[in-house]
Amino acid sequence: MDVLRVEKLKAFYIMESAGEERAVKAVNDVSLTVRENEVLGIAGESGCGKSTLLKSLLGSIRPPLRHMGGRVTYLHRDREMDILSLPKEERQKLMWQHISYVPQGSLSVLNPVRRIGDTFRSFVGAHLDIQKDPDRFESLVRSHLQDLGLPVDTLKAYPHQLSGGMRQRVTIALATILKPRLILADEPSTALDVVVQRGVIQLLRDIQTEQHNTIVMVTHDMAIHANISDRVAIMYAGRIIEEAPVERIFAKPLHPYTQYLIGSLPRIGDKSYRLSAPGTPPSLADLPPGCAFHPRCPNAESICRREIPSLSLAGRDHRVACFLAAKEDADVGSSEALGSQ
Amino acid sequence: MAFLKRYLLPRIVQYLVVIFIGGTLIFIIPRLMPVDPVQQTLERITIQGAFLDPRAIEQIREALLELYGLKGSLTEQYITMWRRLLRGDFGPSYVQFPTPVMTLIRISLPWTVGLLVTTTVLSWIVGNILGGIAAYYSTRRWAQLMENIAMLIRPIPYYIIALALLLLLAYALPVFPVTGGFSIGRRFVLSWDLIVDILKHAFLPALSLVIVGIATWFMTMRLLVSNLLAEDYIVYAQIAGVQDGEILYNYAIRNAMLPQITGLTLSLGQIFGGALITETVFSYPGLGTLLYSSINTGDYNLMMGITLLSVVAIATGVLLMDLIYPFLDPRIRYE
Amino acid sequence: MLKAVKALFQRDRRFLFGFIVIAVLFVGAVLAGFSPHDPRLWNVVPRDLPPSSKYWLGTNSMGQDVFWQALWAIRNSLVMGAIAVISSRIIAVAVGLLAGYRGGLMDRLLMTVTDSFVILPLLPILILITSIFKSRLSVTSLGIVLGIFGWAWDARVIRSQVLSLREREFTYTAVLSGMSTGKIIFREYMPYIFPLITATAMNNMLWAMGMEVTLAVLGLVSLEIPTLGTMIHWAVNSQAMLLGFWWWILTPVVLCVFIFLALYLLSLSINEFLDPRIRVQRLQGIKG
Amino acid sequence: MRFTGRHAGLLLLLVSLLVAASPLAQAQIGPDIPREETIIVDILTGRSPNPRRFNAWAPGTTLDAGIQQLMLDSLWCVEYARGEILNVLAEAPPIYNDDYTQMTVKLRQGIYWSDGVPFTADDVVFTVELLKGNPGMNYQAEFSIFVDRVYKTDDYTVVFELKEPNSRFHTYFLDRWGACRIMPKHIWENVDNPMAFDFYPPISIGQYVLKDVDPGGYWFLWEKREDWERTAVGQMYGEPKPKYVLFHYYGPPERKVIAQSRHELDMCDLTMESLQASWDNPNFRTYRREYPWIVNIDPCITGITLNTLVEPFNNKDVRWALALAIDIVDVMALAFDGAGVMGALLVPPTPVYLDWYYEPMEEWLREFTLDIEVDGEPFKPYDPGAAQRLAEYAVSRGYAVPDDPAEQREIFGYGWWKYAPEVAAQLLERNGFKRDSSGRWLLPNGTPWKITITSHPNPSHPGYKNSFAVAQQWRRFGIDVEVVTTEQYGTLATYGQFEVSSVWPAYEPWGGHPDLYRTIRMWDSDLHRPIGEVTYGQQGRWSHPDLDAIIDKLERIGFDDPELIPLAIEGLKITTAEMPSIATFGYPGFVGWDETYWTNYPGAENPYQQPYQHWPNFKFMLPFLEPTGKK
Repeated sequence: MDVLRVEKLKAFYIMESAGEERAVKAVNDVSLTVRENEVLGIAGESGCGKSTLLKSLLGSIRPPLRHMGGRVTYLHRDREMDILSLPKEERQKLMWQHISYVPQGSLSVLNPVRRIGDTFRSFVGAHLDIQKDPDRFESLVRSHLQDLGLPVDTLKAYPHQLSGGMRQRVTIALATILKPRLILADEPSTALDVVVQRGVIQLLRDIQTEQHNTIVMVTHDMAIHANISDRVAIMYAGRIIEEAPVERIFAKPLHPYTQYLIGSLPRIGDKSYRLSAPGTPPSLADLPPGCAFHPRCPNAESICRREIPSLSLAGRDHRVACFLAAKEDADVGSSEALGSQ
Repeated sequence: MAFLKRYLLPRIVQYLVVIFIGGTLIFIIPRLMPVDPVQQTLERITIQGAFLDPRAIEQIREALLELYGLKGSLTEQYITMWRRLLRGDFGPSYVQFPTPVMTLIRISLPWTVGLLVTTTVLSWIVGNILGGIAAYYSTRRWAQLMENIAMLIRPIPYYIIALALLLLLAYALPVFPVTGGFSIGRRFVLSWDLIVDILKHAFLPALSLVIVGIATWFMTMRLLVSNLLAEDYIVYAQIAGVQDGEILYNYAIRNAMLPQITGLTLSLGQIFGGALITETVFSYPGLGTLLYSSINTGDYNLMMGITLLSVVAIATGVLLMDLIYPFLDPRIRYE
Repeated sequence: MLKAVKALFQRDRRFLFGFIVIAVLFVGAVLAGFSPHDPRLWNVVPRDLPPSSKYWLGTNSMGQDVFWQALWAIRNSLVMGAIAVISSRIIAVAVGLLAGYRGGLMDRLLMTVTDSFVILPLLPILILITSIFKSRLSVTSLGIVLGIFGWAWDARVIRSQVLSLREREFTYTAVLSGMSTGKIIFREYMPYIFPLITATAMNNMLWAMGMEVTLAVLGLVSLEIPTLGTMIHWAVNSQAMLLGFWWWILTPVVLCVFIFLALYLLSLSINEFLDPRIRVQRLQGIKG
Repeated sequence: MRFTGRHAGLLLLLVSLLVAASPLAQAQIGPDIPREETIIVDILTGRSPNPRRFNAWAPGTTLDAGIQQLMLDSLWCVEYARGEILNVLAEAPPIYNDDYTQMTVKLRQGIYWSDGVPFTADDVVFTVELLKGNPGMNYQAEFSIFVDRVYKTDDYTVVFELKEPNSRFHTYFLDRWGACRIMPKHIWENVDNPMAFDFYPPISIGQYVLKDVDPGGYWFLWEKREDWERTAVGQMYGEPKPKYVLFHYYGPPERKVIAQSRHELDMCDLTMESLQASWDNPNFRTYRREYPWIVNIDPCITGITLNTLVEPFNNKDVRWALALAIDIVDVMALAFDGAGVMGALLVPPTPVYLDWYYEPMEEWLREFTLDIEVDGEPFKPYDPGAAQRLAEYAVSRGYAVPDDPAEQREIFGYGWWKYAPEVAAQLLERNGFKRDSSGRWLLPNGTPWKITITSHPNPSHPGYKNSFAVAQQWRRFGIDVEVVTTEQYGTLATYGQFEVSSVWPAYEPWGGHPDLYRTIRMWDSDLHRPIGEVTYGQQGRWSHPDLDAIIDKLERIGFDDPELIPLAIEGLKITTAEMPSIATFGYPGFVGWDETYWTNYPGAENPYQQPYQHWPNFKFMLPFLEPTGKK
């Protein structure tokens, strides 16, 4: 069952500069569904629009970002709710109890002059009446932290007194305390060193196993996707260019960009020269015509320079937006064999 | 202990040095003035006492120099001053010789402190709250209206605001008393009437100070909060569905308050210089006019007494602020 | 640079307003030089006339044309304020940077001096100083005196900003990469410090002009040099308020408001343009 | 809580309404003090830093908040409206012996201090002896120089034995805004340190006694004594009308206008502009009910003092040139819209001095010539028509002015110097001054001539307006003039650190007595000191051997000698010819009276005595005021 449907979502940063309005097309015609209990990974180089997409999913669109079209529909208790047109109060109600959010755990996401416990209090207090029964709140937070293996002392700490990993765990604890159905995580492991990273991801994973929530996980790190995601969507220049179950995307990436992404992953024992995409991602304010990837694509043809490929089915549960891949794939047919390993 | 030795002690030494430098400056600067306290007194005597024989003037001059302690060299006077100050004695006023400076200060101080502490704190609180709200809801019409009003009031010279209020509410619309601290002939017995009376007399001066104060604090706070609104932790809390009120108070205003608290301590310290223009416009008793007249009559001791009071108050405020700051902002630690 | 100004113009109506007001005031200040009357002479026009097509802002009780007096006042007050602001900014930035960047003994020494200035009660000191100069403070010397006494608090603010910048990563990177101190300060710190300078400059300008008004009201500056303060002095002491010569008293007050508004909006707009954080956001915005 | 801007606004409004609506909305005086029995008057010299100090014999005590008007009396008092000397605590004028080494004073009998102790010769003797023995106290120096011995011969007779002859020794006890007042022996004889003694609560010898005082120093409330008839004023004029007298310092003039419009102030000093702003008040009146409104009997003359030790003001021609470059009509128009009495002599042009000096000297003034020829004739600088020119100016401003030249002379003065810039130029040129191509004057050494006028910074002070008005004249004449206003102007003048100043151009005479010794003495050459030292004479530091001789003669004749006036006229002729400082006009007193509660003020139509509330003479006015009966 789908818990979230994104239809033709467009969210642009409207910048006025040198007297002109320029649209930075951060989320450009994105359609996506998120299914119950799955971990959907969204990948892509930095600057491809994935964080903006996540913000839009959260309904947190504020100038200069503007909603330019499309819908973000949540299914909650048999109701369909478009979060972008929902009144503020209802959206606030939806938050944390149904949908929650794990930001990148940098120093700046926690109020530097408040103790962690106070942050818990205001986050939980926004949704539960904790005044009535402060003891229950206390025990809720304590047991939750213990469940996550976090020391209770953390509550007395100030953000700057915690390590990056601890802070990230705190944000995860904050996001999961009300057992939301859906967790949107934005680069939860970036800026952490590898060992800590693994711990954080494992934590998320454990929570998911236990609470059976759905997770949308944004990270540029394909290795993490391999580790945790059930399905992966690849973003490039504001669009989803490929979407498939994780095994399939690693086994048979169709889009040349995806191939580069996977190709650049280190492999144990492999000492060969790693490929990476030549050139740099295009400016979202000034996209090339046709397929946005064509300037970096080794196989680009003339059609790629003229037309924008649409996301089309290229196998079971596998969709890709590439003229060449679609062609190639069509040749192979919708052979099932390739889909599963 | 390490804190004491590495931070507190040097800080206190610095505090004392600063007061010493301040005291020295306000010893030197008045003595560069062309005004001569003995001559000032002589002029008052001449006004009162018909005409004087030159021999008489010489005699009086000598007597006054002796009495005022102005006979020695500057260095001697300087040393005398510190020696006296260390005993907590500001010496006699020249204009009201031999009334001690402390007596004169004690007469004016309660009025100044009463008026200025109230108005400073009140305008600080109201200005900061309104400024925070206006920044948080900056797209609302009423917030913009508030900002526009503050922007218009802030640059008007205080003197004009005070005078306009006086003309408006004591002349065109004679609601408030013109001058003074309380009604004449009223017995100083603590009663509701006396309090109302004092409040009524303080109302216009206080209003003028509060208007300007609110506008000033409002502007700074608005700027501070609107800078904070882009901070990640506020966006995060908003996403988490935390109510606006909670974000406004516990995230925006609270964090923006830190520099404002420093500003408040400084303003509170400055109180001890009095509010010259307020006192002049509303004929309100206070240290400001006392200080001004001491400057004009060359009453060095009185001048010294009031300014030193202010210097010590501000320096202490800054010191306390530095010591308290770690408790307000946990990021700051003194090693 | 030119492009940036152009962009500001089109982007921001506040900038446009501020710029136009300042430009008009500036033109006015220049025009003052073409005044048909010596601003120190009385009885050059009929007295106490309300605004008319002949006397745009009316005339005052001394028989002066308020319009031309106002132009002189703008010129002198702006020059005085600018001198005060520039001189105090130079001291504040130098002290703040030096103390914050060097730290240690230098910091202690400079902050002791700074604190000594912070604690001085300024109004009495300024009254004393104007007495010492026997009220002969010209526009320039008053500006300098106000500059000398108006820097201390801002130096403290700049110092604490530098202190926090020094702890940031890019300083280490810059130091390790062998960047010279000057370069670090100008390349890396200035974008952060500049908004502080403009914001404090604005407040300082306002403070300087307010102080000038206070001193003028007390009759402690040269009263025959038209400034906003001396205009108010003459208007108030000639009871312009009670006698209903509103054009005389309102002119300097409205000018004060306009100067402030223009400076305030300009500084807001420029800071937004320069603020590193907002700039970073803008960059992120462009990238995604 | 949602606290928004609207809440704050409402709250503020609510608070102000609450306060405004409380029953005390208008009360300025408390409920125990009936307004209709109280006269409220302004304090001239400002807020009292230590309001509980009533020691009038130590320097610095504020005297014009009631001490000199209501609490203490002197032996004699000058009454300049009528040109008299009143016997107050003394019963008669002083009696000197032939060589002025002994003075006998007869005291009034039946006077009691407010605590019931009788006033006797012991109080006088005690006062003089106490002051003489305490350095730093007022009159200590004078008494120790002159008084050899003071004793009583009976309870109402005091004899002063003087160390050296002094024909004017009694003037130390003659009140003219200041005199040695008598202290109660029975209080002060128990005081250890008379300098430090505050004398609070004070006892009084006048008709009123202190009732209450503002701890902030802004007001003093006095109450009529029940035994008011046992005072000097009681014996002289009877019962004072107001039960309470409130002295209140209001500050700058606009505050007084406001207070008077609310009928919370009965008598005060205003400025020209604030006087104009007071006409909305139907009960407001001035000294003269019509233009020019001002007090014309004030015994002070305003003007411009030139420092005659500074080049080029040491040159008589330059001083005269500066005087002739002034159009007096324009100066008075600029300064006070023409309201004033012009005076060419260095004596105030009040009615009594017009009689004593201006009238007798008019003929001489008309014929007086300067040592310079215009059109082949010696130049006569006096302009008897100046008053008419001023009258014409007043008419052009729309003021009603009598047509009769005699009345115009009475209102505007007798005449002044001609406005003769060409003669001024001639005077300067013959001393080596030149004009540059743009008409600006150069000093003989070729540098531009720049004059700095040092002035009082208080806009209520006539010196302030005078400085700017005169600066206008000289600028038009081609001199670069700067006006510097500073609180230190008095000190600067005394030390000679000025070029031109608006301090009084001549020392004030007695006002009520033709003796000019007090004025002329200030030019005595032995009083002057070089620049940088305190001068004991007039600040312009001018002296003249001929005048020194006149001063010597004056010292040798008594206070009431018929030779006084002729001698003083000779002196005035010298000061006129030498022009040490430039007299402009009499002090224009802008008194404002509110007739809501009290009438019969001593206005121009009935000048029964001087009109100010800050003069000691105010005590003589109180029995004549009439309540209007308004509650």
